[in-house]
Amino acid sequence: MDKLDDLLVSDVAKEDVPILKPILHTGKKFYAVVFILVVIILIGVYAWILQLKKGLGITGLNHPIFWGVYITNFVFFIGISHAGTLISAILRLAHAEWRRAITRSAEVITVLVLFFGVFNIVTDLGRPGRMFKVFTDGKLGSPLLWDVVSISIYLAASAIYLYLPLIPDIALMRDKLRSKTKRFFYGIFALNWKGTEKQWTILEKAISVMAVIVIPVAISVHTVVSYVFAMTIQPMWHSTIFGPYFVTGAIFSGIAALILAMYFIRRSYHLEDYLKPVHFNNLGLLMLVMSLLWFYFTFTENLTAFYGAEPAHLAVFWSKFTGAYAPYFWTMVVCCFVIPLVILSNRRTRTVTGTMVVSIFVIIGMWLERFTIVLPTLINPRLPYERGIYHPTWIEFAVTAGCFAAFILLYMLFTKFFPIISMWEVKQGREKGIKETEERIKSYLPGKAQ
Amino acid sequence: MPRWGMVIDLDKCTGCQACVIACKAENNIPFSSPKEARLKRIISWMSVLPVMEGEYPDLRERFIPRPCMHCDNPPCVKVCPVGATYKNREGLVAQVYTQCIGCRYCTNNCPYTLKYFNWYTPEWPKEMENYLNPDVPIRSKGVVEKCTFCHHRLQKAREKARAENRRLKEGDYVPACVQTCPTEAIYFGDLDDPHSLVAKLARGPRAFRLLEELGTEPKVYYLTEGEWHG
Amino acid sequence: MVKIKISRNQFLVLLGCTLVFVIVLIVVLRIVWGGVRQPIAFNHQIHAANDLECLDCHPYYEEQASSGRPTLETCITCHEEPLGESNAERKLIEYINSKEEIKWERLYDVPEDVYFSHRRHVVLGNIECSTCHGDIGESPRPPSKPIKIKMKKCMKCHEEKEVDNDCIACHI
Amino acid sequence: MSLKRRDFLKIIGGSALSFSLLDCSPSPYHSSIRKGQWSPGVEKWVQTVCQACPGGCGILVRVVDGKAVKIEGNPAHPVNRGRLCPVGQAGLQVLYNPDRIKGPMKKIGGRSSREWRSISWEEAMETLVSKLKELKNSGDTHKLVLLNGEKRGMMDEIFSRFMNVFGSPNYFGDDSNMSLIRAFYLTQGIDSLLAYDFENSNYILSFGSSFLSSWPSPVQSMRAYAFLRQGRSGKKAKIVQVEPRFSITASRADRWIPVEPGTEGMLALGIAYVIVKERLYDRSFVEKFTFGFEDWKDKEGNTHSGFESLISNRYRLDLVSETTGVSVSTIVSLAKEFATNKPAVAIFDNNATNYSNGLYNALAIHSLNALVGSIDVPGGVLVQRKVPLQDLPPVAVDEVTRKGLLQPGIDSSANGRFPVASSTPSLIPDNILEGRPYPANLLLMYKSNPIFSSPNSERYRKAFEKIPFIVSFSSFMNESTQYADLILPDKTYLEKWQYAESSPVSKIPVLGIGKPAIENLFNAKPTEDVILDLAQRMGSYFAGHFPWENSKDFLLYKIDNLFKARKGIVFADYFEESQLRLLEERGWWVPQFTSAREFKDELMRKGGWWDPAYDYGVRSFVFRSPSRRFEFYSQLFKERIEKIAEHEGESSEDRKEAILQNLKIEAKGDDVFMPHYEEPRFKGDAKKYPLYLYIYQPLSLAEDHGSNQPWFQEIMGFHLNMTWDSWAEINPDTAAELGISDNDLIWIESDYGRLHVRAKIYHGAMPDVVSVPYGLGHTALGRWAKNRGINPIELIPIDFDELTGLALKFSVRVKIYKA
Repeated sequence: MDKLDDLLVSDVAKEDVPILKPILHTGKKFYAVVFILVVIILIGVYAWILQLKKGLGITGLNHPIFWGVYITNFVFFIGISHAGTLISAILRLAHAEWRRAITRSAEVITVLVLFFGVFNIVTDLGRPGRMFKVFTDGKLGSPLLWDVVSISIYLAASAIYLYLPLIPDIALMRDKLRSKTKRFFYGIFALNWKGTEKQWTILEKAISVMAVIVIPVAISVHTVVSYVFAMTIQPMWHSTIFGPYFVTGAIFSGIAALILAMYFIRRSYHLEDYLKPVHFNNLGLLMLVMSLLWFYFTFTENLTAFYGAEPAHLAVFWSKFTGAYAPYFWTMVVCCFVIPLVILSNRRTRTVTGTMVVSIFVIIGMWLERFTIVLPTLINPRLPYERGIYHPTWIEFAVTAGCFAAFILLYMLFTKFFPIISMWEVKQGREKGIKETEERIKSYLPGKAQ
Repeated sequence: MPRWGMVIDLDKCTGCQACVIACKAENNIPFSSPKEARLKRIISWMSVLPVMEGEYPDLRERFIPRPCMHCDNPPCVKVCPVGATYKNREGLVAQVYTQCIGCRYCTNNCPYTLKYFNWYTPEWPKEMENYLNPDVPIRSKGVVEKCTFCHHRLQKAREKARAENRRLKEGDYVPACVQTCPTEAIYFGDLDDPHSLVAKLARGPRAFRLLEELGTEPKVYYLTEGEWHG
Repeated sequence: MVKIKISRNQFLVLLGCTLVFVIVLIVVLRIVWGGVRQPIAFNHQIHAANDLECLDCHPYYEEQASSGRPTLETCITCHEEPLGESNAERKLIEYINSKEEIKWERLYDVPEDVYFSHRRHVVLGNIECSTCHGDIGESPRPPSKPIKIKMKKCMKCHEEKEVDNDCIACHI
Repeated sequence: MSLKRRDFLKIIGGSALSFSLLDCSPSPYHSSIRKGQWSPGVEKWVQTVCQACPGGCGILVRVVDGKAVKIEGNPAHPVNRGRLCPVGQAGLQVLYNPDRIKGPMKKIGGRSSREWRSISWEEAMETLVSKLKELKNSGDTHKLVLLNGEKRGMMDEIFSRFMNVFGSPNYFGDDSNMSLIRAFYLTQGIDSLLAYDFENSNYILSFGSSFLSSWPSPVQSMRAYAFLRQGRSGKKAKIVQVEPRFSITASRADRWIPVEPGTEGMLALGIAYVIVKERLYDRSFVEKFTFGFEDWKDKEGNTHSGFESLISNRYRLDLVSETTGVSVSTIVSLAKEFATNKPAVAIFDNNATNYSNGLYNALAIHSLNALVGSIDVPGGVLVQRKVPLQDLPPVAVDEVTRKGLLQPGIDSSANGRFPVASSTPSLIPDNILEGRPYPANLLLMYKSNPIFSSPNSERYRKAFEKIPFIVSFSSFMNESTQYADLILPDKTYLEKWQYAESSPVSKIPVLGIGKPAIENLFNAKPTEDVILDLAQRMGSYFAGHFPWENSKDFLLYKIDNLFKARKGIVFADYFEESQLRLLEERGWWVPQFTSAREFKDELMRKGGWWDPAYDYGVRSFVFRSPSRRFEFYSQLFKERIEKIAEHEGESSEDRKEAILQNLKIEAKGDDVFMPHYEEPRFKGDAKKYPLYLYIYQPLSLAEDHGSNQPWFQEIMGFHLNMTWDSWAEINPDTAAELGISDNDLIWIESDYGRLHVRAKIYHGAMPDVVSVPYGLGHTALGRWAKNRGINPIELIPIDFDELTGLALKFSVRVKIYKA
């Protein structure tokens, strides 16, 4: 703590110290983890360079399985991105007071993970060097271009949405840190934030506006991602419910990612006081709802295919239920439905650890869900004379692992530069929230409105 | 404006695959290796699909030569984000290799799975580079390719006809597969010309198209006697 | 007044750097602008002045995609006995005596993905050779670089002449 | 701390930068294809003939800037009419095969060494000349042996003349069609393959013949097939395929009749039985043009039983059905269809004759044609007239040569062991090993690869060890060439002057003229030119017999008297041709040209000559047997046996009996000389080895070096999705019984070896037959062929057709089990 005192100016609020601590002090464990992550990233980078040099032939992709792990990753990462901005925006607009400690950690996920979604598309391209043709010669008829548009908007919007609430905290650090260089850099990002009344009004208005904008954008993003599949004429891709199905899955996996992030932040930075069991409980309940909704969509989707019994659809259906992709499919059902249902529906298991465990399974399950959407259709082309099978090579695994590692690393680095819990919001909650909530609750109750 | 189309008589096809080799020779299609072949990465713009029905000893087999269908309503064109694949005014579904970014969306949306991807840089032993057709480019790694109906032969045929001061007549332009087919099972011509042989055959009672129900309007017709069993 | 003081070592280092830079620059320039060197310094001007048509040495441009380059046989028609005193001709006579074909370098290269037919442009399009090849017929020595032709130029000309601008008309 | 942090950032930032620099190669195309080679070049089309198979199709080679870039059919050529099969299309991969032998080579070290050094042509020729002179000087000319795996066209003429002039009887070719040819010889006295007039047939009953794949002229037979299916107006022909495997031909036929291997002849006899019993045969034909149908009396007054009584007595349908596995009703329906859908033709190839009873199978099947009168009629069996090429000047032999030629051949068998054989090349290795009748001193090989293609190739390996000097004229380093001391690489057919006659299975004689499409590829020479050059170097005696400067000169000599033949037409455009054709078919011949010179020029320019008219009813041409008829009872056969009996001293009946017993013929008396059924013999105990091994050739591998062409490796097994590897076709029930599933690796084992191969479950396999393609499994022949797949010949012992001396391919039983 002595050290901390050296780094901070004296008049910092006591309750802010634990939040600022990770920025000021870095332990050995952190470096160990970073080292491991960097090694994984470097392996991934090596694999990627190899792939760029030699061509996509060194992956397990083939004819007719033209899409595999990379596209799965793309859909998955874009799905994860729904964790943050969407959840945070909904909670903000709903004036859910418990949101205050978790919005930041959620929003960061969105911004960071979007890059990896895009990166996986680039990796999947046969000629990544020409990807800018999408901007110069883009054909708006292609759903892939809709993706480009909506993801770009989403990325911009969520970056702004992350940045706006950061401003007061950056300004706080500009003021409270002793290091001059840091003060200088934070000063740049603080945009001359003085905390005046006018600034506060503008900020809060901007945040509210952004929250409203971000929600449809977020939903459109994953709807459009689903269109990449749904707009084709391929069996079991060409489905009308893919939009909501993908959005549901996205939010579902997003919550899981958020819970995991919160769990590790809470543990490693000792923020038990900020990220409380009630947060996990609430998110757990939300996840349970999404799990049920997800199951409902999965059920509907497959039942229609089965009942309709078109041969092309059935081929895909059976390869999921009993065929080559059955292990993946059933693991997915267990991970995304059985385990969440069992653990989350019980108040006693819906603990911090409980939700964390469920989240891990959901993450795995949701990745598998994307996988079992992409592949069974591809291995069963309509003309029944060509059959393929897909075994990813180490290249795809290495690149995937690299993406995950890089995401985690970037997330960790973020926590080292910016407070992962929105300090002013928590403070605001403490100062205004209670009163406001009281007022609000009062307004629900019978009696005269104030 | 002609609308180029192909008619393949399955009753005449003997599955010899001369069309397959002719196509590979004409269009500089690289050959595979055993390893690549196991991954089904053989590029074969024209391939002969065997369709066998029944059980021993009551068997029926048909061979279906399958080039690009050059659909009038091509699903691959719709999804291309950069316009690398498009349908030209004569109904040829073209692939511009220098424009292709290799996203393979078109390959996935082709219900006939007949678009091919270059997984590696195509290579030939030095001696074999001699036989490459200088009219047709070598596709680079990472781009999608497919049967073009040998449209470079159209360019040349049209040029020849114009130089000879006459109109393009039937048979001036045929793809390499049509040219070589020993049994003359493959016909090629203008589907919009009601007097052309292909138009007549395509209207005939033996004609059908692959996956017609998808509404892709393929311009490759097949002829067979009796009922078609896909 | 600030005096700039440079030590001997610093000077040498600077000099070295400049030298390296200049060498690199030259190398880069050679790679970028370095052109074609023909085995014989062919003089288009003299040949044109002696009433030779393009077709006499490039015999195929009215029939084929390629225009063709002169074979030894073509040269022999006039040069069986020396006609002048030039070095280039002496070289040619050497070739004729040894019956070794002259390996003319190709000056104009069409990109690999483009199909370009001389016949189409010359016979059907009635385009003068000079439209693309400039005044090569006037040049006293073989140019080392072709006239740059970009796709834009092709497209523009096609537009002006109202010919097909379909991608696959050229991108086979 | 912060520094460290920055380092991480640096690493990440740095690597990000380096990614962006990748994938930015300026040219989108392959760098190894040099810049500047891609722009259009000067194009020409060279007219020549395809020599990838005996079909002799006319081709046009597209040559751009001196490089052959495409092969297309020549529309003026009557065999293929502008069309071409995959083998013809793939000629480019023969021409530019990187594994071609690029110059003459001499072996370093002993016979088993695999090292050569490059030598000049001069040195190579001198070496060969000295070896030949050595033989000549020592009077051992007969010790020169020449194996030619492609006995046709100019090369055959030059070789056989050379051997004649040199004085060696040991010039041998490929014998795979032996049984067919011998059957035609025994019945019609014709010593070649017969032609079939498919286009006019109404019914084709094929016994295992692969007329839609590896037929001698595949393009022509495929075209005939298409014509029968959709081209011909009026009645559609019916095609029935009798074969132990659902082959390409079977799949395109109207009906497939699986038959137990080796019983094809029995089925034919069963069909004959119905035809005879129901009196459906062509009575007038049988009466006028056949011999030995009814019982007959010879000159001595002995009564002999005829074919009719043989059939009616011995081939009751229940017996036939039991043997062949074909139901009685099927046999009856086949017979009725065959006899009532005239013209009907029964065809077969060596798939039906590669058994110990092969010759009798052939006789039985061919006799069906005689029964329904399908010989020398439209839609039946015909005999091709040869192209009237100029004969070579007579050979005036010297003493050494005469002596050499009088020596017995090195293929000779003791005491006429194989009575119906014309030559028995399969005996050569054993004879060489035992020095019988004399040791071989110098072996020349041209397009011959016995180590790969012969059963029990170990015999060849050992025999090769014994020959002091071996010369190979191969373009490729195949298994046999590996044994050569001297390699004189041949040019491919796309680089030669040549002529190609249409295969004898085609009814029309066609002569295609070929010229080199490209020159100067590798330091190889056409073997034709090498032999002509050799003759010049061998002294005036040889040079006098070979007055031709080069192969082009030779070609011009051969076609010199075509003009005088006063028939046929030079290839012409469609209208001119159809006019001339019509006239000639009506018996008018109009000279197209006024002078021989003009004719020759036009012939060279148009690329060939052909004779569209077929003269029916020239009996002496079609029936050259002693009776000048089709002989159900083969007098030639009988003569042969009697000759052997005489040779052995006495000609008593007992002696004959003993001979027949030696030949393992079960039939007695007159039956021996008539089509009948002998039970095929198979090596290997039926209990231990329950399956038959059926070996077949996919079209693309029909020539020995097909597997060295990557295009073929990609297409050969397309019906089972197999590429780049061998496979074994197994019936689903058999596989289930043995616990084998699709794509499992299995062993195929016979008493003589076992091979590791991928199993393919195939409904087109009979339950007791396992089928394996032939053509893969090389141990040499370049990068794509070497060590890829299996060579099923390795499972086969050496076993002869006791009558023809043919080394049998379907003589072994096997078992399979999971590896």
